[in-house]
Amino acid sequence: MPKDVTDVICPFCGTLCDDLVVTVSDDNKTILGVKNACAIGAEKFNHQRLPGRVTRPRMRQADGSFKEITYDEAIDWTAKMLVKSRKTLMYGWASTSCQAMSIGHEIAEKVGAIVDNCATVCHGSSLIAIEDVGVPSCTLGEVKNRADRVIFWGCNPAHAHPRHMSRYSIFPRGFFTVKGHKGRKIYCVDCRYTDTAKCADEFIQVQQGYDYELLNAFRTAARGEVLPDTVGGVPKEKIYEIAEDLKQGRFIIIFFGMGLTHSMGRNHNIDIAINLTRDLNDFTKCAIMAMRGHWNVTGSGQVLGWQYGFPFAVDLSRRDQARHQTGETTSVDLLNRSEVEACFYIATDPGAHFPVDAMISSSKKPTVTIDPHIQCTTEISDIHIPVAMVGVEVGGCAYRMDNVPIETRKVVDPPEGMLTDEELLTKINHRVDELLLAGGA
Amino acid sequence: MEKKITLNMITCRTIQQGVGMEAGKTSQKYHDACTIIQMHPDDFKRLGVWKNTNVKVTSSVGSVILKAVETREDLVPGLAHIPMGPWANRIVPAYTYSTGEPCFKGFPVDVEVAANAPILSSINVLKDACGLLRK
Amino acid sequence: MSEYLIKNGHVFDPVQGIKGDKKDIGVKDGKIVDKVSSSAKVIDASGKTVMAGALDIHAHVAGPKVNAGRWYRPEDKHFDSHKKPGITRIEGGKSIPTVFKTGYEYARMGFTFVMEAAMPPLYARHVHEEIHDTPIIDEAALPVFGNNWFILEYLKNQEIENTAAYVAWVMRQTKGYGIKVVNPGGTEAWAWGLNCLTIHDPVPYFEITPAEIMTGLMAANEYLGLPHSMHVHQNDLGNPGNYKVTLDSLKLAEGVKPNNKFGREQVMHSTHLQFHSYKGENWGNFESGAKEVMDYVNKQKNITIDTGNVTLDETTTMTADGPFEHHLHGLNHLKWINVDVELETAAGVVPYIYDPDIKVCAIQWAIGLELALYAKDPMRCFITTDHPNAGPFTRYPRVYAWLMSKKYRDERLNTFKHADKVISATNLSGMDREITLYELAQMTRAGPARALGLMKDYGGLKAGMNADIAIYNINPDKFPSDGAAIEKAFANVACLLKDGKICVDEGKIVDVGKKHTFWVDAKVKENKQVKHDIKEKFLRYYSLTENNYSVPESYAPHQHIISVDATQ
Amino acid sequence: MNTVTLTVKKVPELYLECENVNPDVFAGKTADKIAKLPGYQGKEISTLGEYFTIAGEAGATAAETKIIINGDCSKMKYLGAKMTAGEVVINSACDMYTGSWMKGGKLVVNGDVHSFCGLAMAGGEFTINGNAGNYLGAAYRGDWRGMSGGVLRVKGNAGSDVATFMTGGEMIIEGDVDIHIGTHMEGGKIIVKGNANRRVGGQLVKGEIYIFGKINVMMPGFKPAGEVALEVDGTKAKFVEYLGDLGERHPKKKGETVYGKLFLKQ
Repeated sequence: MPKDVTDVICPFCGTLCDDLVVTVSDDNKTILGVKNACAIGAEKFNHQRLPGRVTRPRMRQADGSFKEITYDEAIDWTAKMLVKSRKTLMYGWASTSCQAMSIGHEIAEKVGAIVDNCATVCHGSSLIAIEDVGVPSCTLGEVKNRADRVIFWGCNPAHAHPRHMSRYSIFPRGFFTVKGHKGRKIYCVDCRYTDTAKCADEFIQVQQGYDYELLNAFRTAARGEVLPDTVGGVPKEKIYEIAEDLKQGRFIIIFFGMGLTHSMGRNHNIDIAINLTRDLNDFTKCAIMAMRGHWNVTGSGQVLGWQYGFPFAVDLSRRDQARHQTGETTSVDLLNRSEVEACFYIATDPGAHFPVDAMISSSKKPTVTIDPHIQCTTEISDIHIPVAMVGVEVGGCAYRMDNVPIETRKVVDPPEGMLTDEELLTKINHRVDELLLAGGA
Repeated sequence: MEKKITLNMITCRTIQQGVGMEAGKTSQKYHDACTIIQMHPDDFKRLGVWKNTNVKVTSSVGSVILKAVETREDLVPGLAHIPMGPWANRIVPAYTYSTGEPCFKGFPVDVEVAANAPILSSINVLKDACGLLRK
Repeated sequence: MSEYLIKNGHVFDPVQGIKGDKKDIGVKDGKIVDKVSSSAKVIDASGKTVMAGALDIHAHVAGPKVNAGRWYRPEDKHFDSHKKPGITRIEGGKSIPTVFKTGYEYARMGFTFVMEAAMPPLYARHVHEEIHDTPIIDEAALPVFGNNWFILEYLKNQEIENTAAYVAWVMRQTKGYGIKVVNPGGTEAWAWGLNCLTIHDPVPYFEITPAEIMTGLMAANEYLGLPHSMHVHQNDLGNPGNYKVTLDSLKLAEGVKPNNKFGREQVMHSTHLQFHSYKGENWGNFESGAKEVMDYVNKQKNITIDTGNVTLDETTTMTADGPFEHHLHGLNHLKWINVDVELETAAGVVPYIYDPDIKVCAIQWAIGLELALYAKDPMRCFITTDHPNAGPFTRYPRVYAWLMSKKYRDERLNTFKHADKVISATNLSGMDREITLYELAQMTRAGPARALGLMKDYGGLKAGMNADIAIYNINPDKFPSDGAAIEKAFANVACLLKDGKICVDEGKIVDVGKKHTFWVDAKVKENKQVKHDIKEKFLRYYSLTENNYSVPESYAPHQHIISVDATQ
Repeated sequence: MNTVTLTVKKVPELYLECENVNPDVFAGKTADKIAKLPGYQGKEISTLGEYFTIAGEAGATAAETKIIINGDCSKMKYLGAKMTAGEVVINSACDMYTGSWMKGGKLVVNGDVHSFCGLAMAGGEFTINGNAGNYLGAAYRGDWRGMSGGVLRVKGNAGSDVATFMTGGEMIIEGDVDIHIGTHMEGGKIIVKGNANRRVGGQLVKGEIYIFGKINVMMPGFKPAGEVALEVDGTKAKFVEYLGDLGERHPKKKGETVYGKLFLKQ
């Protein structure tokens, strides 16, 4: 008899929808159906049962082809690489559990590595801004229950967080928001008229790369000071009008995304958006939130935070101290400058998401990639170690974009004999211990 | 004379790219979702091509062959978009302004017609750049 | 398990009334015993001070706001993140240390139990993840209730039984220890950018007052018979003139009787009282209200307090008092974090520099010391820094030294830039009292253990109690006259035994022991109304499902559950 | 003053962390002792002697010590960082953190420097006779206390995020600067003799910025307040004065609001 697993947490984006229902076969091996998930989330579960999934580690050979090796061989190779390298990049972590990260950090501290997560090419800018000016924020339920002004700035949840608008930000009826969408005014600021913009009451088209100037103009308008005629293509009358309307709101929330973090000025775009949020709190209530993308990237920041005090790009390469400098200990900079001797990728795919020059640099170093599936990075790595899918084949803690942790659920068994991230990292850790005790590789 | 236009490039997630990614990096869904460059109709005119023609997109970093399509999410003339992925990253400048974030959005590219040039697969576009593609 | 005999130490144990007598302490199987076998290892404590492991009744050491404070302050640890000798991990952070440093540093100072003072229920899993990763020390966490919608709705109608049933449910879901109240009503008001500054200010929409919230939660606490009392951070924190609000709040305890099986005698614990004992109308004529407040505390026996001593450092303030942090940010313009938590609470974080050259900071410093020095019953007054709010917990040794040496604190007082103004705004210069080692053991061991309902196992050295023992390099017969020497001795135990294992040896971590997470399982009669309300609120207002709210067992693998039964 | 001369004999494969190369650490040490000071490449701890030939002897104190470095230092970090006195002359390009957290003395780099140089500089003289990277004289991440004193002069261009959170001191860039200069500045003086790209003085609270060349895009939070004739770093000229950032908070002094000032040369 197929059975339903309820309250399943979606393992795709930072929205961490936790109301999925997954139907699994009687033997716990096959996913038969997924309810309540968005198209992307559903696809993630579907991928579990695709034929041709790799279930054992593979090593790349001189001719570029891969041969199957045992987990023990892969673990030994990985441990030796880590012990030998003077400085290793251990990047990824966004699709694994906090429990697994913890073991990874223990390894990093022993072998002298830099631990960096996907924030580095995503909301790293936001984290820099928060380091500089803080962040007044809230949980997503607050938005649902209270927000009457919602601003999407440089983010496109219709594509990147498909259920965000229906669960939290536009449509739901909450305690003080009984009218749902009708009681909210939705603004969208973007350089494109996105599908999210189409859901907004008002779309403000900003010239690409002029967000900082426009946010500065909003702050200036909120203080009643003079403005030039247009800023970033937006007429000053519009800016004054919106600034005034925001002051009239009871609870304002600003959601922002890659449109700010990736554009000119990066962290400063968020920094000034946070400052606008701060200013609006002199008139009413206002919060701001990063639309964290990659599933548990927030969790990686949290675990690094409580263990080392930095949210990403944590340099443990000296082994006796933890340091952090965005621009130096961040993955792309380390690769651009060829500052590391080996690469260890887990639960992410830099090959698909890093600029090519960084990957050219990476491809010249010994590399191990740990990921459930074949992806771009695995194909240019020396070793690919497949593992169980976290949030599908094994549980573990993940943090939502508003930093709320949720223990995710296992819905099916992983393929026979396949290790989980936690099991694999524990074994690598032990092998590293043995090698260090024996005096190196 | 070959026509060439300069555009301001941004790379972003799309839902098709997300679905394709979860279907697998070697899947057709992923390939179809990411091997496109979305341009404004005016820019098609400037370039003098029909939609769904292959073009060569070149930045300070390198070039990539993609299919030019009309935008679904409206762009202004002069602004172009490629869904994130190894094809987009073939031309994204790695410079980070010391912030860790490369230039994923807002860099100049040249677009020229390359109707008959083939589009590489996800893995090959990366391998090619890394000198690992066996020809 | 090994046996130890701690020989010839000067023992200070308020539980047995031992005041520095030379006594041997036996340890077997993690407990203190009267007799050990001849194979027991001898620890020579001659010329040293022996006390039970210390307990911190109020510190912010784990959870979302602590961690936000950690990672948004890289500058707090850029040059201060090193590995020390021993079996340790890298230790980072000055004002908000990492979990590793937190565990090690508490142990190095002789602490074995720390209460995380504010756990937002929605974030309980995070709090427990951090507690799990904090080595050596036992910990528990207090869920916050003072602005929770269920509580506000039940107490509006004086439904104590429903309140208690809901509290019991939350404590089970979150593995919580007791009832914490932070700025009752004011934090809910803050969700609209407002505040409740007196105990009679109505909470927007909910039409209830802070006084009613506190009174109701005290009643629910005693209805359940919890080991700890209601633990309150009162309204109007940090503002000149607030001592009146403080007295109003404290008076709510009058006539309330403790009901529990743990030997707890108080019904209200009023925390970080330093921040609530301010006289004057503004920062210009700001002065100490410590005397007024302590005069009341001294005569009202069912109240305990902790001090919240300002340590004059650069630190990071953090509290569930959201509106206060906004206010503070408005004063110093330093980076501000705020998190409003749906249906439950809020939190704010702002760095702060307690600059000895600033008059207000120096007065705050004096007020904290005055509170402890005015305390007539050291079993009801506990020393804290409200870590990290008034200063990092790593400064406890310095606070002890100021309290134990008039010379040391006068040196500090008289060298302030505005010494004259500080002296005239406070009473400290006229206070001669020096806290004794025995009183210190009351204020840091036996007292907090009793107030937390842990006196069976913690806070003393009687046979049968936990073998949590701190040995300090202090000879009471030659008590250091130099404040710096007192500080040094309390900062580095000669030896710390935790559950009968040597964890710290001459300041060096040699064992991380086996830490326990404490929580309270309160049994109540089945309550359909509350069950229904919970279901309803999760369906309609929470952003996650009821089934994903609880803290899984695996988050607290070494849990110690205290059961209470309120079904009778 | 005693002089110690370091000559690079081996270029590091990765990057060498040279926090021990400054007059404060060298003070009172012979060449032999200096050679034994540690240098770091990731987890590998080696010695300065492995990378440099060391000649001469340091003075008794930092103030009496001069260090001259020859050879390729472009893969060396932290040169002259945290120095409080004395003199350092580097005849090469250097990597990150050169002269960062400098409190006093004189540091001259005859070449380019990478990012994060002169971070939170509090005193002394730091001259870069080449180009500088990003975050020159800025605050360390998260800190609201950037450059607070001393004089930092760059003969060439500088990158982005120059002088973020500056609170005091003087910075002169004789060439051009990239985006974000003087962001969150709350005191001190910046002089740019070339052009500035965009976002000059964003979130400026207090302090003065002088631009001799052009600004690509002016921040909307600045408003003109007339023309003034000034002498700036030896140049007499007319400047248009702007007040800003009007979107930012500003302190009050004697009831008057104190604005940040931007001067644009005519």
